[in-house]
This record gives sequence, structure tokens and C-alpha cells, in this order.
Amino acid sequence: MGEATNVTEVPLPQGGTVAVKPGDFRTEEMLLNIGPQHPSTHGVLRVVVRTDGEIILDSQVHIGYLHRCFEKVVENVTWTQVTPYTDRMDYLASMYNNLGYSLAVEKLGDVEVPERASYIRIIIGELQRIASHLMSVGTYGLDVGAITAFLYCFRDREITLRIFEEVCGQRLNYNYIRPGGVSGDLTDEMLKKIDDFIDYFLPKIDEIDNLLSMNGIFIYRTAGVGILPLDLALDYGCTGPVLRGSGLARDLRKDEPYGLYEQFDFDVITGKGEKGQLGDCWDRYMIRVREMRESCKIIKQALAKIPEGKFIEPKLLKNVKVKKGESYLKVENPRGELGYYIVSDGKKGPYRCSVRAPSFCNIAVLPEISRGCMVADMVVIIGSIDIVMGEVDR
Amino acid sequence: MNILNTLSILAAAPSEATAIWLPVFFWTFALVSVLSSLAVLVVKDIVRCAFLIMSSLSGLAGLYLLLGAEFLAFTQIMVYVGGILILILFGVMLTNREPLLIKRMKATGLVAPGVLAGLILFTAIGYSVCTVDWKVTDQPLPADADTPARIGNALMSDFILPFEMASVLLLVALVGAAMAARRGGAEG
Amino acid sequence: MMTIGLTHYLLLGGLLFSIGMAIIIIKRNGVAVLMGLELLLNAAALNFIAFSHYTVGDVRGQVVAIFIIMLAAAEAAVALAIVLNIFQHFKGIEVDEVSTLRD
Amino acid sequence: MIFGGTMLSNGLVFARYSLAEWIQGLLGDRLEMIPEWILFPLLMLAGCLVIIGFITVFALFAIWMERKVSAHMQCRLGPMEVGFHGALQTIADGVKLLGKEDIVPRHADKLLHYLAPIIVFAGVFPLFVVVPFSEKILISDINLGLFFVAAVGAVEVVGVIMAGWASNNKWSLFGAMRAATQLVSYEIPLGLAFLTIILLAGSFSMVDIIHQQEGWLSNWFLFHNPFMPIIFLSFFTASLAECKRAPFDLPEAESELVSGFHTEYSGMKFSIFFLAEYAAMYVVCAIAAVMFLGGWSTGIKPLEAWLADSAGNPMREVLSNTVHLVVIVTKSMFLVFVQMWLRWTLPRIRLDQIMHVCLKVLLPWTMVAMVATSAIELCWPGGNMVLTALTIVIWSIPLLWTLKAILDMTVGIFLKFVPSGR
Repeated sequence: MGEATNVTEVPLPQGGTVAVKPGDFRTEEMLLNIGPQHPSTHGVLRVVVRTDGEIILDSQVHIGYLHRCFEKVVENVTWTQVTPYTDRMDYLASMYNNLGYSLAVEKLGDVEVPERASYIRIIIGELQRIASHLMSVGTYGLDVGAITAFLYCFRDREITLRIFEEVCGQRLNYNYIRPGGVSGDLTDEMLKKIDDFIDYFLPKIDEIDNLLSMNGIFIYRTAGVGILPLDLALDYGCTGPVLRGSGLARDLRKDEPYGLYEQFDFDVITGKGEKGQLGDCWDRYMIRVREMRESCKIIKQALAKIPEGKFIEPKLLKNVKVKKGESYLKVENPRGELGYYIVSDGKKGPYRCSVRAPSFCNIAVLPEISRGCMVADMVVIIGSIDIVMGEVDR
Repeated sequence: MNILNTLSILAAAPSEATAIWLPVFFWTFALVSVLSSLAVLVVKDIVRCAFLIMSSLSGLAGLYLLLGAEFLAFTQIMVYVGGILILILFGVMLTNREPLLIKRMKATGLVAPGVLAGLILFTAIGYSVCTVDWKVTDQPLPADADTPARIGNALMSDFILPFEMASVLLLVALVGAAMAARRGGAEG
Repeated sequence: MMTIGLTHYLLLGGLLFSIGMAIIIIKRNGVAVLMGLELLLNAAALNFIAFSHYTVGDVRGQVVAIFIIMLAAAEAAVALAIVLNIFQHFKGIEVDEVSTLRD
Repeated sequence: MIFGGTMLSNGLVFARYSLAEWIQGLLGDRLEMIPEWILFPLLMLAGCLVIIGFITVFALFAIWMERKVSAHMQCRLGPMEVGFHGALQTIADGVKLLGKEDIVPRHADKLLHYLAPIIVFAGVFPLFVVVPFSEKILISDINLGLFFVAAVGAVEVVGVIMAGWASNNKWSLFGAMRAATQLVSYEIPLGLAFLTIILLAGSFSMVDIIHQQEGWLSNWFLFHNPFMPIIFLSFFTASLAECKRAPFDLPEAESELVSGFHTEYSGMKFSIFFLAEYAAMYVVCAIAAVMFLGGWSTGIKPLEAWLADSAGNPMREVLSNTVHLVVIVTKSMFLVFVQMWLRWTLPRIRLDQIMHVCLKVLLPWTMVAMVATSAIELCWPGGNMVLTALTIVIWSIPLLWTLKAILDMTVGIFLKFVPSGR
């Protein structure tokens, strides 16, 4: 928010730029606090924007309103007790937080995971991705004012949550995937339910497309807004749909497969700038919609060849033995690369655990891409980055 | 019975019974416009001033109704309340440093001369109004006169030149205002 | 109750005209001066309509009033553009501080 | 018994006489005892009460309808608890709102904060004076009807700006500025649409305009020539913007401006804003119905003729007024439903885009249509059957498509409705 001392070229939304130098104003600049209590900041994000009328000259992201000392807390608990804390980070994709942590611990502790557990992880993980993307797509509709799309998405997300509830007894913070496997088996009945859900859900994606993605006003609002060039995305360490929206086919499930992802056939979706420019909000949004289809594809394949067997070594439910050392492992969370860095001193719990949260890295790019937009676009851009404050602040 | 029309019917052809309400309406509207314009003199907050001017001009619109000029009354509301007031408010908001603080205006050092000038002017006007014989007609417009049609005919016949000039003037004013208010317009 | 006649309207118009005059003299803010100006114009329009109603029984006075309203609109637009320019130039719209012709 | 009979007939007379006549009928000979100068303000008061009563009842119904429509569009049930299918929910909410604390922010301009909702309401309330329900059921048919609507409708924006300014809140101010820009801009296409209709009808008066469109359905101004549907669409779009309804609900965009100009309002003041919004919805729809859809005319010539032939047949007059009342309210409510439908389907557009739509899309099209209509009116005064037929043919495709969409949706609501989960 530093004082601009020289002329800055501020791009205008309708194209072209405007030179702004101090003292050169038609209207007075205004400092506007978006958040921490605001309907569209997806939690407690606070953005301080300097506006000229409704055009944003500069913005600064303030975070930390949801800080819960995750990294310090887990230094005092055992290896298996960490997973409930990971749940609370990205509370919209808790399964993935569990999975990343479990994989990191398994890598350090050389724990063998039963094959069935790996399959269950993939099925549940992709189901979680669908749930998370539905939330993102729906609230994005809410951000641009299409309330019905939001409720359509929530209707379908509700079904996935019920499946999760049946699987592990929880709707949001599952504590399901844990070092060594998963905490409960998927019965045949459950597998059937998931299969039914996929059959039901695939046509519903077209419904979302019809209602929102291809809606003229929606495209008008999102295409060509908040353009994130690829080099900028790479500079800021953006990952996930935000990076893929800028056109790079980077997906850890393909590039550095974990679990058994190398055995599955799916496409990595990238933005193509169909409606506006490459890397605009519509691209980032559309990635999520299309990824839901890919997730359905993966789940179908996994359901077809899930083997019989154990879902966890029972003794591992108590605690895991981890030798001295450190490991880093990243997984493709719905929001990007979720990395766990774990240090062990051979005791009952982690000596140090650090998390690379995708939302945290993605939100950093907000001031860059929101400059020159209007206040209404700010909401659209925040929504297209799809942050979860629990993860940003940890 | 047309309730709103009654006002102008009342003015044009007051029956014995309803004429009693005419002064009531007149004084109400007159008080509204005079009091609010007087308040403009006193009130320091410019935004309140703008709203007071609006109420004063609305009172005038009421008086136009009483004078049987409904078309003028509605034009007054549409142009002043819906147009000029918004312009003025935009002007106020765009020229305030602190957009959300009530702006206290300072008066010039001319309060006493201003009041004095107003008083003298009013005395002069009042004197001339009361002394001159205005030749009041005993045949005002009939209440059911189609004033809009008459105005339209007048505009298209007797007043055709001013009417056309007015459109040119409006265009010039539009372009001029847009040019002057353009970003960097001061520099040319 | 007395009957309302032409004199009432003329006096009212005169009163509003005087108040408008006083506003123009007393107020320091450019926009407020503009408001006084609007009041002047309207007082004149009121006179026209009153005369139209009471002395000729015709709509010609109303037509003139329409022109006055039209003029007021044009004047307000241009004047506000000028006020904006003054604000940009002098960083304020106090009319008595705007005393230079050029800088 | 006689007294009861009088009451009954007087009750029916509501559909037979205008308000003044009705009161006259109600009081009968006793009217003579009341001096005219007292009756006059009483009549005004009665008119106001009737309008307020209608606005309140309509708002109660419309809010319930909005909730139900939105709920069924979103695969939910909406209010179900209070009364039959939640019909009394709005009353319950109203009572709750009445009981809420009236909060005025610190450093707010208390006087203006208090006045703003009143002015907003005052910008909508008088419009009902000219909204007709039938030949007899209307408050006043002033000869400047449409002009009156355009003028008084402009008052609302003052209240909105007042609310935004007085709240001492940046979000409110943003909302107010947006409202000012939007409302003032959209008055232009609205005014052009008014002009076209005035040109065709040769009158400002609502009743005159409706009389011009009586007879067969093809007499409606909507089908006057192939350009009229453009004017209708433009008018409807502009009226959406004037009512601040989605997709033009920028002044109160809840995801951007928290709640826009009424962010700092609570309790009764807030509910007055709400009431004004719903009242405005009905007014613009009723005016659209009058201007384009023949007002209370059924569009069936023999029926109209039969209804009009009521000389010495009081029951038929009652019937005629009742039928007309039902027809115009149905037309208006259909348009209200379309407004709701759009609101719950479309995303909100941005401020610069809203100006783009107004100045670069609506304005040129309306202008072209208006000039074309006046040329047509010059060539064939009173309309031309060929042009009407052409209009119906050209515009039948979008019309049928719309009807199909509505049918699909209704079927979807009533047949395919599945509560969430399986």
C-alpha cells in the first residue's frame, strides 16, 4: 500500500490504461475494507483496497484471522493424533489433508498400505474433490449473483457428504484416511451408492454448464477478468486450478503420481482462454467444472477394479513407529499442491510438521491480478482463486 | 372523482364548498418551499442543503398544480428531483475530500450584506407587486383544458424557434459538460 | 380564509428570489451557490406560471417556464463540470478562493 | 334484512363503481349531511388507505411467492411451517421485523437516515394512483398518467442516495452511487418506451391507452408492428433496472456491497425499503401490461363487447369489472413472475456493463424502434393488419420458446421435484 511516488499505469477493465500520479485525481481515492466480515471473502479474508471510484488501484491481503497454531500443536501429539488437526485446515477437502499427511508419514515410516486401502483412498479422495469443487463452483455462482446455481451445487454436495457420513460418521472433518490405510472399510453397499451417485451426477454437471458456465452474463462477468499470465502464476508459486487455468498442464496425479494414480486414465484439464483471455476467471472456474468429470471417470475405474483385502493393519490404528529423519510429500489437493514436510526424532509424534498450503500461495497473487479491476470484479477474482481461510492461516 | 386532478380543478373552477381547501394547499406548499429555502441559508451541511433545495422545488411543483399547470409540475419533479438534484449530489460527493464526514461549510464574510441585499430586494419586489394593477383576467384556463396538448401546440407553432434553439443548447451543454468534466479536461 | 390571488404567488416568487440571492451572496461553496441559482430560476418560473394562469388564461407562460426548466438543466450540467474543474485545479470549491484568472 | 341486502350489494358495488361512487353508495342519503369540503379530504384519505392496503397485501403475497418460486427453482420447499405451505410466513417475518431494534450507526446523519425510507416509499406509493384495475376500480385516471409515472418514479432515487449517504458507511455510499447512476440512466430507454406508446395512443391517460387496445388480441400495442416487441423488451429490461431487480440489483448486490444502500437499516425502516421494492415491482409490471398487453382487455372481441353491453344490467357491470380486474392482475402477476424467474436464474452484471447495456444496446434499439413505429403510424394511422400478422409470425419463435421454457420449468417443479438427497 506504499505511497505511489511516480506515475503508475493502471489498466482499465474496458482496455487501455490510465496514468495515475499523486495529486492527479478527478475523484478522491478511497480506502475500502473488504472483510474480514464480508459475504464473499469465503471466510475471514480481509482485503484492503484503494479505489478510485469503483476502480481498484491497489490492494493488500491481510490474513491471520483464523490462525490456530496447527504446526505448533501437532508437535505435542502422537503420529495418529495429528490427523484430526489436519482435517481443520482445508475444511472443504479434509480427506486430502488426511491423505497428504498419511502419505508423508508412510514415506518416512516405510509403512505398507494394503492395496484395497489405496483404492479406497482414490475413490474417497476423488469424491472429496467433487464435493470441494461443487462448493467452489456454487459459491462462485453466489459471488456473481446466481443464487440458484449455488443451491444446485449444494444439493449434489449434500449427497457426497451423506456418503462420507456413512463411511466415517462425519460430514466435514473426517479423520478417515490415516497412516497405514483408512479407518473403515467401504462395504459393497457403499460402493454401489457411490456408483449410483456418479451415474446421477454426470448429467448434473451439464445442468451446471447450462445454468451458469455458459450463461451470457456469467461469461460477460468472468471472461477477460483477473487475467493471470503463466509466468506470473509460476513466479507466485500458484498451483492447482489457478495454475492450470493459466495454461500449464501441471497435475501431481500425472506428473508425480502418488497412491496408485499411475494406473488410472484421466485428462489434465487446462485453460484455453475460450471465452476471454487465457488465465481469466472463467478459465479458472471452468477447470473445476471439467475436473469434476475427470474425477467421475477415475472413480468409475477405481470402482471397477477395487480388490478385496484389508483396509488397514489393525495395530497401526494405535500409533505408527517412525524412524528418525525427515520427509516431504505433496499431493494434488482440489486447490493445488498440498505439501507436508515432516521431521521425526524417532519419538511418538512429529518433531516438526510444516505445511505448504495451496490457498496460501494462490491468494498471494490477488493484488497483482486485481489491479485496475472494479470492486465487483474483486469478488469474482477472490472466488475464482477459491481459497479456504482455514488453510491459509492454519 | 379524480383525487389528484382535484387540485387543479380546485384552482381553476373552485366550487363554493371545496374552495375552502385552496388556501390550505397554497399555504402548505408555500411554507414548504420558503422554509426549506430559508433553511438552506442556515444549514451548514452541504448534502442537507441539497435535499432542502429539493424539498423547496417540490413545494413549487405543488404550487404549479394549484395553478393548473400539471404538466409543469410533473416536469419540475422529473427534471429537478430526478435529474438536477442527482447532478448536484454527485458534484457534492465528487468534491469532498472526506467522503463520509459531514462537511461543514464556512460562510463568506458577506452574511450581513447578503441578508441585507435579500431584504432590500424583497421589499422592492413586494412594493411593486402590491402597487401595480396586474389586470387579472376573469377567464382562467378551464379545468378540463387539455394543457399538455395546448403546450405541445404552442411549442410547435408560436415557439418553434425557441424550441429548436433549446435542443441545440441542450446538445451544446451536454457536449460542453462532458468535455469540461473529462479527466484532464482542465489541461485541455 | 382569504382567497389566494395573483399577489400571493408574486410575493412568494419574490421571496424565493430574494432568498436565492442571499444564498448566492452568503454561501462559499460552489455547489451551494449553484443551488441558489436554481432557486432564482424557479422563482422566475413561478411568476410566469402565475401570470399565465391569472392574467392571460393561456399556456404561453407555461411554455416559457418549460424553457426555464430546460435552461436550468443545461446550466446545472455545465456549472457542475466547471465546479469539478475548479476542484481539481484549486483542490477546493470555495468560490472566494478562486480568484486567479490563470496561473 | 334490507340493510343486509344493501350491504351485500354495496360489497358487490366495489366492482361496479370507482372509489368515490362506492363511498357515495355506502353512505347513501346520509352523504347529503356531510359538507363537500369535508368529503374531499376524506376521499383523499380513503384513496391513500386503499393504496396502502393493496401494497401491504400485495407485498405479503409477493414475498411469499418470491420465496416459493425461488425455492422450487432451487429444488427446495421454501417456507412450509407457518400456515398452508408457509403462506403466513411473511406476516410472521413482518412481526419479527417490527420487534427489531432500530439501529442508527454512530456519526450517521440521523435525520436523513430517518427520512430516507419514507422518501423511497413516497416515490412508489403515488404511482398506484394511476395504476388501473378496471374501468371503475381505479383511484384516479389523471390525464397525464404515464408522464406522472415517469416523474414520480424519479423520486425514489433521492431516497436511495439519502439512505446511502446518511448511513456513514462506504458500502452504503457505493450502493447509493450505483443506484443513482443506474436509475438515472435507465430512465432514458424507459422514457422512450413511454413516448412510443403515447405516440400510438395519442394520450397519456392509462384508461385511454387501454381503450385503444380493446377488441381482439391483435389490437395490443405489443403486436402493433414488428418493432413493438423490441420496445417491450427494452421497457421490461429498463423496468428491471428501475426496480433494482436482478440482474440489475447492483445497488444492493449482497455479494459485493454487503447489502448496498440499506446495509445500515434494520427493523421497520428496512421493511419499508422492502415494501417499496415489491410495490415498485407490481407497478412497473402493471404499467407494462397497460402499455403493451392491453391492460384489462381480455383480447377476445365478442367477450369484450358482451361485457361492455351493460346498460341497465348492473350484474353484468359487476361481472365486467371483476373479469377485468382478474385479467389485469393476472397479466401483471405473470410479469412479476418473469421478474422473479430472471432474478433466480441470472447472475448480476457489473457497473460498467450495466451502462454499456443501457447506452449502447437498449438506447439505439429503442430509438430505431421508436422512429420506425412513428413512421408506420404516419403511413397507416391506427395500425395495419399485415404488420400485426407479420409481428406475430416473426416473434412467435421467441415467444413459443419462452412459453416452452416456462412449461418445462413448471413441469419440472411439480413433477420432477426431488427433495435433496435420495
